[in-house]
Amino acid sequence: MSIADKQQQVLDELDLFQDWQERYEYVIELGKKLPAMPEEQKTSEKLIKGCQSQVWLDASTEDGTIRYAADSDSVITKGMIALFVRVLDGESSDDILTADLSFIDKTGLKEHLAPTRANALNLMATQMKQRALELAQG
Amino acid sequence: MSIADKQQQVLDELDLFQDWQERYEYVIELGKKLPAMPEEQKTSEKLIKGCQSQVWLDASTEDGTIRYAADSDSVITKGMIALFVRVLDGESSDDILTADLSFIDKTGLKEHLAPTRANALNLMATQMKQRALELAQG
Amino acid sequence: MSSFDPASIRSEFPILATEINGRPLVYLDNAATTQKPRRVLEASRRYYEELNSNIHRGTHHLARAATEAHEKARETVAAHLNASSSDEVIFTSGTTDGINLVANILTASFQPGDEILISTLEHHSNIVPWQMLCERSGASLKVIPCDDHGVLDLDAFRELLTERTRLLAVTWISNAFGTINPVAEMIAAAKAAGARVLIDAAQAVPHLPVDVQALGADFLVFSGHKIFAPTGIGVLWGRREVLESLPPWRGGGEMIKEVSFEGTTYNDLPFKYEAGTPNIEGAIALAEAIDFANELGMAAIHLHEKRLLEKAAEVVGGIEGVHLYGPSERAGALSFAIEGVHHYDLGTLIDQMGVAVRTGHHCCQPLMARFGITGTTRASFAAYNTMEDVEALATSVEKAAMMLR
Amino acid sequence: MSSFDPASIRSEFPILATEINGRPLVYLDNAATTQKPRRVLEASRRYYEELNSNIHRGTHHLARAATEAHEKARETVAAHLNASSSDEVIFTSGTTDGINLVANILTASFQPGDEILISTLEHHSNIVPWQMLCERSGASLKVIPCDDHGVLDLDAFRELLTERTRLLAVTWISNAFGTINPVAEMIAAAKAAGARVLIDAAQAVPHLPVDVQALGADFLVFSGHKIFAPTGIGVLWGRREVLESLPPWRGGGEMIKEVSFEGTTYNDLPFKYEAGTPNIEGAIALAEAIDFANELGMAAIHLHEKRLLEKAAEVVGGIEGVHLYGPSERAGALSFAIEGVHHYDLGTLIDQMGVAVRTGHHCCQPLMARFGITGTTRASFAAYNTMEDVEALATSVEKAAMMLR
Ligand SMILES: Cc1ncc(COP(=O)(O)O)c(C=O)c1O
Ligand SMILES: Cc1ncc(COP(=O)(O)O)c(C=O)c1O
Repeated sequence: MSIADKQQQVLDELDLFQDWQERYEYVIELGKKLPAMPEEQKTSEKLIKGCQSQVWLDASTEDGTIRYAADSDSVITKGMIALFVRVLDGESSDDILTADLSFIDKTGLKEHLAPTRANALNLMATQMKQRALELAQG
Repeated sequence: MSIADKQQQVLDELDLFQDWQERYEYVIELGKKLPAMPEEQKTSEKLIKGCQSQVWLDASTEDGTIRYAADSDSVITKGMIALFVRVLDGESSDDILTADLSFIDKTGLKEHLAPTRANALNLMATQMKQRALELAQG
Repeated sequence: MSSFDPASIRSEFPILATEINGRPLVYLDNAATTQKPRRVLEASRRYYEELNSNIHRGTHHLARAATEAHEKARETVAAHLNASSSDEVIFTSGTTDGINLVANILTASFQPGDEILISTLEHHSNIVPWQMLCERSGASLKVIPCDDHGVLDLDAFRELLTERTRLLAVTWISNAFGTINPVAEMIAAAKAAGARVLIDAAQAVPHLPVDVQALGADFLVFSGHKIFAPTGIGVLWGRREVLESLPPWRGGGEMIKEVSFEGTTYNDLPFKYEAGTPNIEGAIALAEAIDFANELGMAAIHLHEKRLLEKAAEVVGGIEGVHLYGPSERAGALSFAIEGVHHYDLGTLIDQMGVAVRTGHHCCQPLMARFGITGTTRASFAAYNTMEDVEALATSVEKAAMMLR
Repeated sequence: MSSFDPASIRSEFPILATEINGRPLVYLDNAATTQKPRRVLEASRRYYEELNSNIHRGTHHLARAATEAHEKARETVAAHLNASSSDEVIFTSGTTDGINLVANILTASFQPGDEILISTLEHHSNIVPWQMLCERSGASLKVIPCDDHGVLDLDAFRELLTERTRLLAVTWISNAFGTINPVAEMIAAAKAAGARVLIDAAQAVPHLPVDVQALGADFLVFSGHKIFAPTGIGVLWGRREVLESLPPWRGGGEMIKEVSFEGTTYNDLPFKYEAGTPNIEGAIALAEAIDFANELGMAAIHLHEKRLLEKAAEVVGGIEGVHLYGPSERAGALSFAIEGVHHYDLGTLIDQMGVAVRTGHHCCQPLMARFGITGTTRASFAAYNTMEDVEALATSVEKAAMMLR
């Protein structure tokens, strides 16, 4: 499935929900399901500092694709990251770098977020591309 | 005539005027009539510094009474001082020190004055009493 | 006290009738800023529709009227603080501005070896200006620790207070935990030790009656926006002899007597510390807000809020996994955490239910570090809050916690 | 331009319909402060009725909305000044605050022998902070003289500008005489000489289009209250690289990244220079005022005021004994004196006729000293003034002069 297809899948799933509560429950669920990073991997280089929550992001190459691991002390933040990870994990760096990540705007989740959180999401998208670029340039 | 009588006289005269213009013309007239102090007497000790205009005040004793001389670069200010001088000049220091100088409030002039000016009038009254006290104490 | 009716108080605050995310707003972020009653908004507006002019130096009618209104506002503040003269009331743009003013004019009084005593409970605004003063002067900062309830350790305070202590700068009420510090006692000890004292009353003025003469400090600062007034206006009260002995800070219009290129002489108090066109509207609106608070009665406000806080501690404290910070006697704010739940997530979800609280470090990172946490969830109260607000808080927190765990 | 209709503009300013001493108000004290249009008052009110919350660190709906409105206001200001980024826009409490901010953060860059160049035309707010900086650092102040028309002597400027000149701080438009200084030329010369430049645009922003990128200065300051906005809000625009290289000034909330008792790291621009709760309402109202001015058009405002000034110079200048100060090309203000008449008396009498002007030194004592006077009478104009205002001015001045002579 292409990145665009996976994005559409996320949007379709979110569309099933009637209200903010169900959407948030879905995101929280995603957050809980995303495997925690081992404490020793949560180093300061991997830390992306938000205003109120912390995010650790790791990326590596595997068979020519980029594999992401991520964690956060906030489960909602982690759920949001999980959306990105689901969409980008296992794709080629080329596809990741050219992906349009504005799909997150269409989830309707952003409206419910503090601007600090919305910014954090943008930062996250940028960082994921950045790490893919670094790995691609080796 | 007592100080109180002279005050009443001033109030009666001002009562003749219908509007602000006539009152101001009266005050301006008083200002113009009050003899100017010779330049060499306008020393810094005699200066009372207002916000926008300068006042020089001199006091001396003559036959047991206090004689005042005063000047200002503003003719309206000078006219106001002239009201005080007319009321207090030639009176004994005792009478001056006990005089109620709030008559100026009844002239209706104060309402037309900037607060800086109203303050200057209060300052003036205080200063005239102060100089009388100094002279009385020798 | 029976006349203290939150429902009728609420009706004076237009914003409290709005809906957030389809739910009626439950505003519990008053320690950050309070809402404004209609009469304060109207006082601002009336000022601009009837009086507006630049003040102090004008000859014309509006300049006179605006000057009188501005100086009358100063007297209202002075009376509210029981200052011995309105000359001791300096208008600032807020608490932070006031503390920086004091930290700057005190700089020349400090030298290496001198100490400034603050506490673990301080807001960043009562920490950073002193750190900067220490950098400029070589003085050093000492910190009064607190116990596990967020209560200052007074024994440690007495040990830290030495002849090297030149200044005690301490908050009256902690914005993070609601702790009420024993400032009267601390001021007396500091004065006896020869130190000057600044009280950060940002959270005290909105919640308690204040009497600067009874307190005996040298400086006391607060912000208008935390007591029903607009943003951009605050007050530094300073003891006359102290302010008269210190140099000016900001230079410019108003604060001078005479300017020439050869030298400049400064104006008397309070103008010496008010450079430039002041926030005239802000001062007038602050006076209106103070009148409003006084009509409710500071003691009545305090009592009402105390009841809300006690109830909140009971119902929120009863939720599974909730840990309450601060002592049981609080003013203004209740801070808490829920095991396994990030405060940011909690705040996000209860906002969806219309409940506005603050989450995070509350500008008190050192205090958070002391407790080994990154933040708390803080509900903070004002005269217009009700027992229903407390219940809405508890219900929303309980529901959010269930979703998050 | 034909759409520029003072009568309809007036109708947006409630205060202009009031009567003073039984006469319709003729407000000609705009250089001191301008009146506020209804939409600015409504923007303030709407903020408090719909959005009010403390900003930047909040998770809840109002905090989000208030933050967005505040940052949008910053963008409006940035666009108005053609700043390359809204990060270069620092909100202050006014021009005086902005100049003091710059004078403080520059202190460490100065040492004995360094020179600061200002001009005879400066307002006290652009003199005293530099005198204080000189006292702190041992630098010295040099003053560009002006000729008998109140026009800066550019030859003298070029001579005074040396490799010792570290800063040129000059007003764009003189608030006392209305002189328009050739700032573009002066900035270019100063930058070529390696000096930094601060432009006091307190009187320029209300009367001219401003493009900070075209100007090329390092700092530019102005006050909201002189361009239809409330008191208590102003702007410091600063070039990014310069602001980034300088230390912070006020310490406290907002301006920090992390605080611990061991050390504190500061936030990025613009927050680095905005300590404490900002004047949120003020910023939003300033943006509304700027939108208002832009809808009228800065060029159209300038042209309209120019016509009023020319007419005023003609009719007031034609009164017996009147001496006009300043060059024939003016912006904003017309200053004059009448032989044998004290400006204070003149101001007092024309106020009785409803005409509000400012009298005295206009916070420019050194300029007054240069002309050997204690003050002038100054009529100053805004978009809502009309030719009838100019005639009322002339009639009242003539009448007052007759009474006083
Ligand atoms: C040229 C100039 N500079 C500075 C100021 C000071 O502005 P504010 O009083 O708003 O700080 C003024 C206002 O009077 C001014 O006209
Ligand atoms: C205890 C305390 N001190 C200082 C401040 C800073 O006040 P402001 O942001 O109004 O300057 C606050 C407000 O958050 C506070 O609660």
